[in-house]
Amino acid sequence: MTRVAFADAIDEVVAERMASDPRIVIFGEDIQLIRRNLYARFGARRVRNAPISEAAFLGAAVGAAMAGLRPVVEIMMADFLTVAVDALANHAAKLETFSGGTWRAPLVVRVACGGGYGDAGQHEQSLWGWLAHIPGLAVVVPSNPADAAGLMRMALDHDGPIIFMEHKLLSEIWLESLGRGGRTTVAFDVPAAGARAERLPREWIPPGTAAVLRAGTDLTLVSLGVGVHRALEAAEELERQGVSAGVIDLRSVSPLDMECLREHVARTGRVVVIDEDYLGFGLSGEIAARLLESGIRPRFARVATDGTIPYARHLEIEALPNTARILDACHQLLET
Amino acid sequence: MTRVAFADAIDEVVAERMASDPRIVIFGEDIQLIRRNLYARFGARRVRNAPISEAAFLGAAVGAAMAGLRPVVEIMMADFLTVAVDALANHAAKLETFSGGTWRAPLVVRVACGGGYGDAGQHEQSLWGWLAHIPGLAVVVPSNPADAAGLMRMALDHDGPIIFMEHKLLSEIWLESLGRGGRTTVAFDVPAAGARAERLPREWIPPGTAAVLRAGTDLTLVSLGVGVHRALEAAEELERQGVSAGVIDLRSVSPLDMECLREHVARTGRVVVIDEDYLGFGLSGEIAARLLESGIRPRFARVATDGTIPYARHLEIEALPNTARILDACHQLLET
Amino acid sequence: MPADVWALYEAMLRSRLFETEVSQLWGRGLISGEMHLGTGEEAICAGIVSQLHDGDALALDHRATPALLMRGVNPVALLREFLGREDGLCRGHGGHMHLFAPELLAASTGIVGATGPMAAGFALAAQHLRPGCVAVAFFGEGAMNEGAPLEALNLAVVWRLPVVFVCKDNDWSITTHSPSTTGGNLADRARSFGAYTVEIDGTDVSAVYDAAEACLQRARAGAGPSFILARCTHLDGHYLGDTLLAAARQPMRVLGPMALPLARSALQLHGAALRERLDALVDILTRSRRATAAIRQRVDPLDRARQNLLADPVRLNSLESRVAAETRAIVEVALESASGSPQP
Amino acid sequence: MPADVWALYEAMLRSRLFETEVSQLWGRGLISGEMHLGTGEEAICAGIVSQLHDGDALALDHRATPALLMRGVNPVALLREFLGREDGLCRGHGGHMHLFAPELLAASTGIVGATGPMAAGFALAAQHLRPGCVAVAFFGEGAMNEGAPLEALNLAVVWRLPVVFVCKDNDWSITTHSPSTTGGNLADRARSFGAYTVEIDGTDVSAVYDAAEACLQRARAGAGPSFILARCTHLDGHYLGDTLLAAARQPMRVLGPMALPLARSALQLHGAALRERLDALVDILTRSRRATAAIRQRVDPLDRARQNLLADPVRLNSLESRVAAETRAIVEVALESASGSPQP
Ligand SMILES: Cc1ncc(C[n+]2csc(CCOP(=O)(O)OP(=O)(O)O)c2C)c(N)n1
Ligand SMILES: Cc1ncc(C[n+]2csc(CCOP(=O)(O)OP(=O)(O)O)c2C)c(N)n1
Ligand SMILES: [Mg+2]
Ligand SMILES: [Mg+2]
Repeated sequence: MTRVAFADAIDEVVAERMASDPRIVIFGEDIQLIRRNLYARFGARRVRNAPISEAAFLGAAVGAAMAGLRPVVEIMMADFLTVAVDALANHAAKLETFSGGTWRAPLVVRVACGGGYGDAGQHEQSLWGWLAHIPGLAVVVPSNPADAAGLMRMALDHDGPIIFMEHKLLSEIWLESLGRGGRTTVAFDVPAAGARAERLPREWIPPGTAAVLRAGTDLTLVSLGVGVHRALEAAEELERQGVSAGVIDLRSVSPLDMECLREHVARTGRVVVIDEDYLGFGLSGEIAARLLESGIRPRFARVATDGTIPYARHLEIEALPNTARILDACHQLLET
Repeated sequence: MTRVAFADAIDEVVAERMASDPRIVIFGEDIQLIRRNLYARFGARRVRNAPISEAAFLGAAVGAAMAGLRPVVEIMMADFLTVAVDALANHAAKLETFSGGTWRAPLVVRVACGGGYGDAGQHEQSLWGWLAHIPGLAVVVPSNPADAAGLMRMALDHDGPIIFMEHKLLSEIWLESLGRGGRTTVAFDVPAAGARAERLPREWIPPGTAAVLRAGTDLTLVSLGVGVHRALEAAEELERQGVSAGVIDLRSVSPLDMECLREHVARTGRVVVIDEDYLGFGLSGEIAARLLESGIRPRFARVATDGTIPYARHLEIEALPNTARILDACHQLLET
Repeated sequence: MPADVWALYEAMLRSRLFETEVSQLWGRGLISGEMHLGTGEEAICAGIVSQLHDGDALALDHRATPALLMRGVNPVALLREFLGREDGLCRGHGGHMHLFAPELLAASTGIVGATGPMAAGFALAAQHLRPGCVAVAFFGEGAMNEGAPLEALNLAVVWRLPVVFVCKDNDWSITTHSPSTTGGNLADRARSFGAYTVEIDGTDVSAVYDAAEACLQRARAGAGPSFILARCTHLDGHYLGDTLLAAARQPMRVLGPMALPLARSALQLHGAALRERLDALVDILTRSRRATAAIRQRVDPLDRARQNLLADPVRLNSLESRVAAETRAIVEVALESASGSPQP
Repeated sequence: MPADVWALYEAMLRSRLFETEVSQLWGRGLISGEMHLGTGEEAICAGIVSQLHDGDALALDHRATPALLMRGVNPVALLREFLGREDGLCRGHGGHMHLFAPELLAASTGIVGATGPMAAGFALAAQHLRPGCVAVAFFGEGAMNEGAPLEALNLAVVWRLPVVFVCKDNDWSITTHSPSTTGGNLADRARSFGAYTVEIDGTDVSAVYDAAEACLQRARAGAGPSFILARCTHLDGHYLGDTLLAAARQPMRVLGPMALPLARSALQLHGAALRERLDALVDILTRSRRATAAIRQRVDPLDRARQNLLADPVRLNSLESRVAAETRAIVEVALESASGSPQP
């Protein structure tokens, strides 16, 4: 049996749902070639090429969702959301409250995110914490094809706006076009278990449910997306060093599965958040605050992207959370 | 002696600096009437009316700053930054890193923010945590005219992009035009000490320095902007109840004065963050994380805006941090 | 179908009287925040909205009241929304800039320019789910300098969306004379994107009706988007309490307190050349006059529509008293306290 | 001043040979990420950039290399930047989409459309600090559907900014044929904002030079912004490794692996009507041919410029060998390891 690639896993779920639900329409720049398999099956009306006008077509996606469609709108990269975020932050996110609960915009925003292939900081941002700051937006970040399928299933049933983020190191079509470009002379640290899967589950993943990938008694590593694989690597190394580290894959940034986090962190008393989004005023802080709020006062460290992501590969590797940095953080935490 | 109003305090600093520094240019929508005193002195070339094109003129401000000007660009309200944030997030903020440290954009973005006058959630957002998430942006939020002057002095010397946020309850010109509109039939909870000051200091406020407004031994209230005044009210009430609560006015969101916070929280062991920006993935979380990182593991609570700000005054008052909510949080914290 | 001038006038009058009440309630402090009325825009709204069908959608800006009333939103619920009541249209959560009537596919926004993309989205949904239905976007001439409506025009053209973009051009955006911030002219601008474009006098409800009829027909027939540039005047200025208006009406009261700081600032040592300072002062002092000149010389769309009805004074009189009475009743009912509805 | 065709050709050749080397290095894996070349745009860049003075500014898009070289950026530093070295133009932090030469007031960005506002800002600074100086924005025709350049056009007109907007129209944006996503035509669009607008063949360096001369002169004289629509072809496609190009060159290798999933998907039970599926399939299979047809029928701006120089083969030959040698030397030096410079 062939193994299923990350983006194909998502496309399959989308196709399956498009087949039964005529309300699902897809659009985005270059989408007819990027999602060519969907295009070949569903045609130009339901897989629409958009002009380079993110503000217009993301805004239109919100309007379309309000008027009965279920758009899956693609913004090529999270970085480009900056030119269109009004549609999400001031419109999609606020509709339910402003309308007194009478109107919602069921909208999936599919976005490539993340770095690790040398494209620099205007093309490698993650921004999930930035998006989750806005009340009313759901944000999910799968770390493997099975979860990607399960989360897309959930997203297509979600009754409000949800951002579905696809890490470029996991999504072959993006990595190929942006990083490799047909070359055999470049290498990327692609987590094999993240990029391909043996088979896909038929279930959805309920909103805000993390996955416990590894139990651990000494400390808890919390991450999402590619960071999960770096965390797993670190945990294996720690095991060799006699330290038992658990690994939690958040999968969903908003809502956050605090129950899961509390349970594990309460046990280990030590937590390291590994976040490819920016360090400050984001996900890692939120986890700290919620733990403290629930009376858990752990030893805490975080490994995140601190500053603009630089271009050169050796600088980029240092800027993004990597296994060495995670191990450092763990060791420091274990000493205290 | 007449008391100086919040916005006038800022305008005076701007005027003083414009007089000696021809590089300072101001622009924004309706600016010639909003800052009419500056317009009457500096004319239409240096106080420019902008079209309703935030993306263009904020982007132009970044370019102008790169090419030698020191623009003070006004975006009417923080809420409207969503249509123009690319200029800040992908350009101004990243210039220094991307250019290898050789180029900077010294740019002040002056923005009205905050609620409490019944204009609802597309006009009353604070978003300082959202902005501070982006590395490379400085964000300041004065709580009174003296600090407003001191922070504007600093901002005009700052060598990168800095967002200067002006709370509408403190800034008479905004409150009058958006909330009162000439009416005597409406009332707002305007903190007197925030709206007017006896006199203005001539000093600047160094970047990232908080002000300790009240010492306290039982717990520490941390806030900024109008929240500071709510915190002070709460602290006074707590004092009557026999609880000694300190109040710290952050003044700057990015950089954050962690030294000050650490010192105080280490002593009290209890901290309540009062934040008019959204609860999740923002300032309050960041404070939690940084305290934990430095080994302080306090009892922690936060009073912030949770959800889209609703229109009706009674709902709005509940949504924004108010003194009753702060007291509740403090009491709960004191019980643990 | 020829315009039913009686029905149009009634719709306009209903809106005018309703907004007059809103103005009173706002003045009494029962409505909070800003209040942007659509007084002066009624002909534009009536000429277009009266031709909408079930399944058509409306994207409205910060002056949404007239269009919503004409579309059939419950006026009591609307007014209660302004009053911030639990039994308001949006349970008090939206207020006058964020009004939502899902069953009518009508939504408003306070973000200038955002109605362009929103209507494009409504139109996309119509294309898929309700063939023959259309979407209409309303916005001001100032909004046409935002990227969003410009991008939306293009999107609508290339996707051939059934949408009518309606630009209500009152020449002013808050205190700015829009021609001073607008390059070229807006009809050319819309046309350059390939949208079918008409320019009309927005105070003439029949002219609006006819233009809209053509545009709506095109849209319903699948011929794509159009753009209506309709000129009008905002009789109550930008919003209630508008300083420019107040300054023109009571110059001493409004300009008086401004004078001293202005003069003091204008006379400071370092600054622009004298000429520039004088220009600025003159501009500040006269801008309110310029802004209100239009209002003084206004053509009130209601007066204009009424002219055509004077031939039947009995019918006119009865219509007017009926609408007035109904409006009073609406206000009375709206102000009644409802159980479980906290009073403002 | 008439164009110095020799100097222009030299600048174009220098850029072409440099980018040819870049292409090699990228292929060898020494340059990471995407790589958008400006091959095919050289006449547009040379015709304009050659007329810039000290104090003029440049806002460049994702194809910044030719313009920067022509403006006088150190080519060794530039190449080292691509190599990600500490001694690169931006100390390895920017890479090819984020190139900054502050002393030349030249900056590039990877955000499509962002050069419009940036150049407007540069021009504003020129107005205040360097009268007579100008700013130039480069962007593609696809970018003209973004709000940013449209808003910037308007801003530049109403502020009468000394800026020249240069739209390099290659008819394609990545895999999209731009006319399919663009309403109206772009010259009309720019004109409608009130910008002085010229349309030219961007492969003819003399035509570009003349058009730019007029536009730059207007800007320097305070007559405001202009817009140049210059048609061209990207000889290396959208970026290195462009699938459309590869598919046209090696259809079996590229389309082969796509065929099975495509066919499988197109044959699934539920979906569009057969006709629509066929249209989509044909579109997918032929789009690369359509995209590359332009390249095959290309007018290479270098060939074209060279035609005019053939009359003096000795001078031409010596120029070409000199530039080739200098380029080789640049690459050699750039590849030398520098102390403290980690090798990629
Ligand atoms: C994105 C954004 N920028 C600015 C504002 C503030 N604002 C509200 S109304 C207005 C003027 C709009 O002028 P116009 O489009 O002509 O509409 P009018 O008010 O004249 O009907 C402005 C600038 C806003 N609400 N949203
Ligand atoms: C805001 C934004 N949206 C999308 C992209 C992705 N993107 C990069 S280049 C490009 C095509 C640009 O086409 P065009 O403007 O014609 O320039 P060309 O590449 O043809 O020179 C796109 C869509 C981007 N970088 N920025
Ligand atoms: Mg207007
Ligand atoms: Mg192009």
